[in-house]
Amino acid sequence: MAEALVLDGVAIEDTFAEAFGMRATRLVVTAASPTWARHAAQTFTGFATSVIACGCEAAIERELQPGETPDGRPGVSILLFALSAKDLQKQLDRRTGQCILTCPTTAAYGGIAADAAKEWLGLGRSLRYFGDGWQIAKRIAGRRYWRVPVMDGEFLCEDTVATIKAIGGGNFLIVARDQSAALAAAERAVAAIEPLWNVILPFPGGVVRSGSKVGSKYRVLPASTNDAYCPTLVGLVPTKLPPGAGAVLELVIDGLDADSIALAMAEGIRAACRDGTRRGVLAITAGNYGGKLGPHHFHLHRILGALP
Amino acid sequence: MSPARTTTCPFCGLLCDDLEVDPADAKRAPRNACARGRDAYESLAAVDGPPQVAGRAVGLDAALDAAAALLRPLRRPLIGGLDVDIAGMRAILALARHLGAVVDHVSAAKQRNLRALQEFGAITTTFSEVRNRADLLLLVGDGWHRRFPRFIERIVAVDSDLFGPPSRRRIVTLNPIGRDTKAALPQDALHLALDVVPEQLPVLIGMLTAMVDDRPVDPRRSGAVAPALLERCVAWMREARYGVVVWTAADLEGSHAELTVQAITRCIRVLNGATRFAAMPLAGTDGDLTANAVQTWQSGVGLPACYGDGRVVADPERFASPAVLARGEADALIWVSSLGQAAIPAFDAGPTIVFGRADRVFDRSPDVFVPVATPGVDAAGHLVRGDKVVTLRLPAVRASDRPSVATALRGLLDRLGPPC
Amino acid sequence: MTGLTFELRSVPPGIVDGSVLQPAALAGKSRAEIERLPLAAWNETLVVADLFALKGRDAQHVTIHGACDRFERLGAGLDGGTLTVVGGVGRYAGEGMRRGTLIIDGPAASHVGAGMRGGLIDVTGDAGDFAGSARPGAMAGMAGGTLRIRGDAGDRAGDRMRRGTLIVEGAVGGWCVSRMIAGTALVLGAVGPHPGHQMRRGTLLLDAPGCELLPTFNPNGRHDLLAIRLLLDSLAAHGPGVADYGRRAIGGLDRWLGDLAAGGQGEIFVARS
Amino acid sequence: MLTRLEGVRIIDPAHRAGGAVRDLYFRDRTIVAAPRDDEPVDRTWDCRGMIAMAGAIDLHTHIGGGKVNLARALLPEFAAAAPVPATDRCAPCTAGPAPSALATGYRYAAMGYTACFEPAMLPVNARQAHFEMGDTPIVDKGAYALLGNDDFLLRLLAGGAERQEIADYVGWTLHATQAMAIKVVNAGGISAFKFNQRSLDVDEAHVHYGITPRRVIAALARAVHDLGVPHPLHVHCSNLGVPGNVDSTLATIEAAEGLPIHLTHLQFHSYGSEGDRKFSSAAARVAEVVNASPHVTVDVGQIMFGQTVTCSGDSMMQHRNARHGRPPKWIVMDIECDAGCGVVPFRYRDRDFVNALQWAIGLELFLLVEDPWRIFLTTDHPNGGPFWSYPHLIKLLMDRSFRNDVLARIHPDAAALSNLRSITREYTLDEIATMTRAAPAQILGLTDRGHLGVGAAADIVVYEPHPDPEVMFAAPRHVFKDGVLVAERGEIRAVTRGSLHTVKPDFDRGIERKLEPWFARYQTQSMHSFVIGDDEVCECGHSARLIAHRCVRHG
Repeated sequence: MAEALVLDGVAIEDTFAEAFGMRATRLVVTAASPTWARHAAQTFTGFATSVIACGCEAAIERELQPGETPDGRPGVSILLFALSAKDLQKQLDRRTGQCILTCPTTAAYGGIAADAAKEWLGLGRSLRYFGDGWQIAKRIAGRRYWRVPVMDGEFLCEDTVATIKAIGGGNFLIVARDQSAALAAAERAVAAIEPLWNVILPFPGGVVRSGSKVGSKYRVLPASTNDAYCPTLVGLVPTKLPPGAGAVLELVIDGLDADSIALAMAEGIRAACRDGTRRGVLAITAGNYGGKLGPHHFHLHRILGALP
Repeated sequence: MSPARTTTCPFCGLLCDDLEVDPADAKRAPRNACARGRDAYESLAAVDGPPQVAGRAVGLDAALDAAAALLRPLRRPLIGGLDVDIAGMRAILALARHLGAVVDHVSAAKQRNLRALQEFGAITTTFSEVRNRADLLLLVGDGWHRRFPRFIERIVAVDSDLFGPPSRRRIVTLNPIGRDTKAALPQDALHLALDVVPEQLPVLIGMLTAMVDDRPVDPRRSGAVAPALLERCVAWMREARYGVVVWTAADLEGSHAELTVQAITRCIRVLNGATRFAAMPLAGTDGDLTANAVQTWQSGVGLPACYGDGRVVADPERFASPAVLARGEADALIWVSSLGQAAIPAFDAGPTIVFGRADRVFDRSPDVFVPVATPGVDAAGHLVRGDKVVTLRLPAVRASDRPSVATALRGLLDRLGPPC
Repeated sequence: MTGLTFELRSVPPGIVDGSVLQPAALAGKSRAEIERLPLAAWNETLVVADLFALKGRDAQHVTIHGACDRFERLGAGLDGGTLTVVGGVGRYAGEGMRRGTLIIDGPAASHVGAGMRGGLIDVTGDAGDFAGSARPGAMAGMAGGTLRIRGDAGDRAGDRMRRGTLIVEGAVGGWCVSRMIAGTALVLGAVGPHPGHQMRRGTLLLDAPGCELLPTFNPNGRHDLLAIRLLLDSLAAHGPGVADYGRRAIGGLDRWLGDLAAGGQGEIFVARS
Repeated sequence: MLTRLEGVRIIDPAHRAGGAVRDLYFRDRTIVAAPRDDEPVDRTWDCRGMIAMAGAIDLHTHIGGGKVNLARALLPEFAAAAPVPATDRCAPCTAGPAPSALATGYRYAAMGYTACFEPAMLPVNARQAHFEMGDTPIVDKGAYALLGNDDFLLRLLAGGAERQEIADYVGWTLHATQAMAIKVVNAGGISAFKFNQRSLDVDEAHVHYGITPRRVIAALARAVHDLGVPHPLHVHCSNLGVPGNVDSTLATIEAAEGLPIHLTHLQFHSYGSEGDRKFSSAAARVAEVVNASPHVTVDVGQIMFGQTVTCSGDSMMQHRNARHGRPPKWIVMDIECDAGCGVVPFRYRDRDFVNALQWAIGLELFLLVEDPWRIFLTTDHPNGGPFWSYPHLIKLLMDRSFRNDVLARIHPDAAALSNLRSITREYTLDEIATMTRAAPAQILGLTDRGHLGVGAAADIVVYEPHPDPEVMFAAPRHVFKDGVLVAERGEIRAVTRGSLHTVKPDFDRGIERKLEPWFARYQTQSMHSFVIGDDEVCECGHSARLIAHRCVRHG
């Protein structure tokens, strides 16, 4: 039996978040103003909460200052995750083509260092055909770009972007007295994770309420509601909720590497637990499937123990 | 040797083979020769000088002995001229291999056609195709008339009915301003004159190319040529069933004229997308095509080339004779020239040995001069015609003691002994 | 360890192929071996010791003092390290080089950087014709790397250029970037006639307001294109002239498209004064 | 001088001497019977353990003439990269994709080839071809004159000329050009291209003359047969390189109406149009017809991976295929109301689907055509690859596991579409000797070549057996040309001049009454200028020997 861990009065369960391998890339989108970069990025990352139905998971990683982008303009960095390089390529083509190429003043660059590259995906390589033969390839400072004539001038994007091996499905669950307490804690966690590099929270506002279990009584569904954590099913099913728990919310974290996910989970959990007793946070736990789903296990005690 | 009744003129790339030798007087210029040919035949008939060593008359053996003695210790001879027949060129290359010499033909102009061929390609045609098939001719410059006096008479002003009743040829002249060539054209041809400042020729070719390729250029920006004339020319080019562009490389302006040749070829490529068009880069005079052809088939590379150190290396800049001489690199100049009269470059760094046309005159006597037979006059020979495809045998028109280039150089080679 | 230095003792009687005098060919060789290395000439093969005195050891840093235009192909095929030539060089310096740095402290004859694929050539003096072009007969010129000429360049700079960057800080002669296939050329001085003749693709940046362009180039208006900004930013390290051009390009350059006689997908930018 | 090759294993399919070990004798330039015991032998070569074959014969190799020289001129960058330095016997030269005449002679001889035939000599370019062949050392030469796109013949046919008159014209052409045989290239198509017709199938009418390629082929095959020219009409079919051209090829066989016909570089004419890429192998279909048609002989025109250059008289197809060429520079010529030519460099790549399948199709033909007396080893040099790749090609034919190793490296889709892997045939040494010696000599009418019988020319190659046939065939131990030791282990020992082979069929000189005004009216040289005499052709070849072969007239 492991030692009990309590943070600001909140019990941290001795369990682990179970995550799985993914392929990821980072895209840097710039535009004439932060607003237009954001428009492009938000559209690009829309409907990208879960690979199950969206084909990928994507979100804005950070907004970038002019000094941080390849072309010195304001921008946004986006992380895009999928289960394979092929899936990633498909989503990249569609989303860049529909959401960045279309958006005024934008340009798109790869954001993964070449030396970290596992594999290269086409970016401009397929988009260039929009130029109908008038597209121009250009090598600048060792990188190859495509210049596609569009109605506001030229759409500039890199020929290829690097992909790396990454991890999806880092998570933790906030068990709280009631819905408002759970939401407030989740918001604190999101705010703590937002400035971090290498991770994204793909769900709306960074939070998911529809935690799931594997399987369903309906044969067509692969997953269904996580009944053990549903407060409205207490008494009908075997519950995992402690007494007094009225709501649970989950944060799902995709990251480029295990350390970044661990750091994000730790920062998020600490923020959720801050002043937890008073704010009605009861416990922190994490979702796993007994180690069957993925090779990456983030043990809550170990993560938090590693960080004073 | 009994003189032939008809003969072939060696003095320009047309190699007209309809010349008739007067059986009573072989020293008279043959009938049908143009003015240029006549002058050469008569000039050659008027002289009969022996070989010379340092300006003094000697026998052939003595001259060859002297040449061999001069050459034996030297390492870097330049063999220039090269306006000779095939057998002569074969002998020159044997000598070059023996001496480790640089070889270069006197005419540098044909490099322009060759460079364009090597860097872009070519779509070309030959004399009989032009004669029977061409319904449109674009004549660039005036070299076709000045350098090839019977070009119009023998190839253009012929009403061929080979492919049905002859139609009136359309002819566009792209003349240097101020040089009217209309008088040289066939009387019944439909003529369009695009006069152009020579430096602007590549610009004009580019404009025509863009127009036949349907690119949105503005013909008013092409300078001196009126837009309506340009548009007419483009219409003619598109309507042609078989168009031919004729030029002489030596007359193209500027030091990068191979770009103009490439521009013309590009235009012809575009036109062949829809109709048939071809180039006729007139050449062949002074054995330029002959020398390069023999060098190319024997060695696999063109002229100018260096046979030093048991290798053959071609380099149009490094081994161009003016460059070699300007650097003072050569230690002997061997000038071999049985067809033309181009000036022999001044050379002071070593002996000058000339195997030249018998009627050559010198300001300063070379160390050795061996008058050689001119192929097609004093001896039989073979030359490549100006359209590159046809090689003709040129019979001798009269008996002569002059050795052919091949004979003379073989004599020299025999005297040189094994290579050092 | 001091760099390996060749000091010219006697001028060769004619053109010599100097391509052996570079790091890869010299590495690991004793001084005696280097002195016996052959230098191909017209009808004889000289050896290094016939012409040069040697000093130093480190073959990664080779310096040739007193070279002249009789030495051709210096640094040809250079694949790393540094070769510095003090004095002029003959034709084809740096031909086909892939990596490393070739510094020519003096003038270069024609065809410097012909067919180069990578690395940097820095010519402090003037260059002859066909800088960054190809050998006669070969199809593609310079295909990568950077060729910087601080003086003037002759005719046909960048002829058939396929990739890479050519910077001429002085003037260029006629037919600049003729038949260019792709790549970037920047000329800070005056430009001779017919720039861009038969250019198929690629970018030529000029600082010659009012220069005359071929009628087969069509005006395209004034543009401030992101790609050009990125390009000029990436070149700014090549000296104040280039950096200044980059600053002046902000707000737009006049753009011309052509050569329409050759497909017309090349671009010439001209900075306003 | 009497020479003995002692104890050599004789591979001589013409005499069914498959492997007997004995002494082989030749006196001066001729193979002789074993001498009487008292007759002194001047020189004995110890050849025990070695193999003797007749000198090899390449019956289709572009070694001389305008288009080859254009190809040389076109590619200086490759020639510069392939220097052949001088030796104490050989002059310096180069061997790029279109090698120099000198390198051609040296390399053929060093490889044990003693006769090479230029298959596409344009009549108006014949002098140049003879000069180039004359500068090709050591090996014997001969050339096939190109007809079938010349306006004189097309006009004769369109005017319904008599069979006799056509034969006279063909006979006159053979004499006037000093040729060995007649070849037709894309019958009528080269001419049609000059009229802006872009393709011409076997039964399609020429836009001006209204006649079909079938007519041209039938008339020429008949004329060649009537004149008794030993080599049958040498045919380069219509639609070279076009997917689906197998139908044209089979129609061409039919067009010969049962008369002998030789189909050249058949690989380029055995394409189907099936599959996703609309390009497939039709080798099996072609081979089946060839196997069933004893009047047909073929050579393959195998492609070899690497850079080469194609030189062809077929200007129509070369213009059409030029866009696939690498490097992207090419030449097309219309020539003298006589013929045409096209020169397009190609870089065949094993990872390219089309090239890989072309490679497989060539090998399929080699392995599916059953009779080695009717199929010849060629790469259509240099069009499919250089002739010096023959040893490699022989290994592909003789060694199935090697073949399958290469097959595993080519474009996988092409490998999957070919049935090459399932073909188990391996050529025997005897079959290789047949297809490279005995059979080409027979089909060319060279009675004293291609075999080692008494009376044959002493063109003899002695090989050291080696488990790797590529090694064995690349550099034979001794090569004797007309009795002179010209090469040993790949090194040239003596530079001799080979002979020129021609045919001199009988014909009615009356045809000149039509030809003379034709030249005067339409050509830019006179008939007199056109004709190459016997003395002159020897002069082209530096006084080389002229061997004129007899023709027994049929018609």
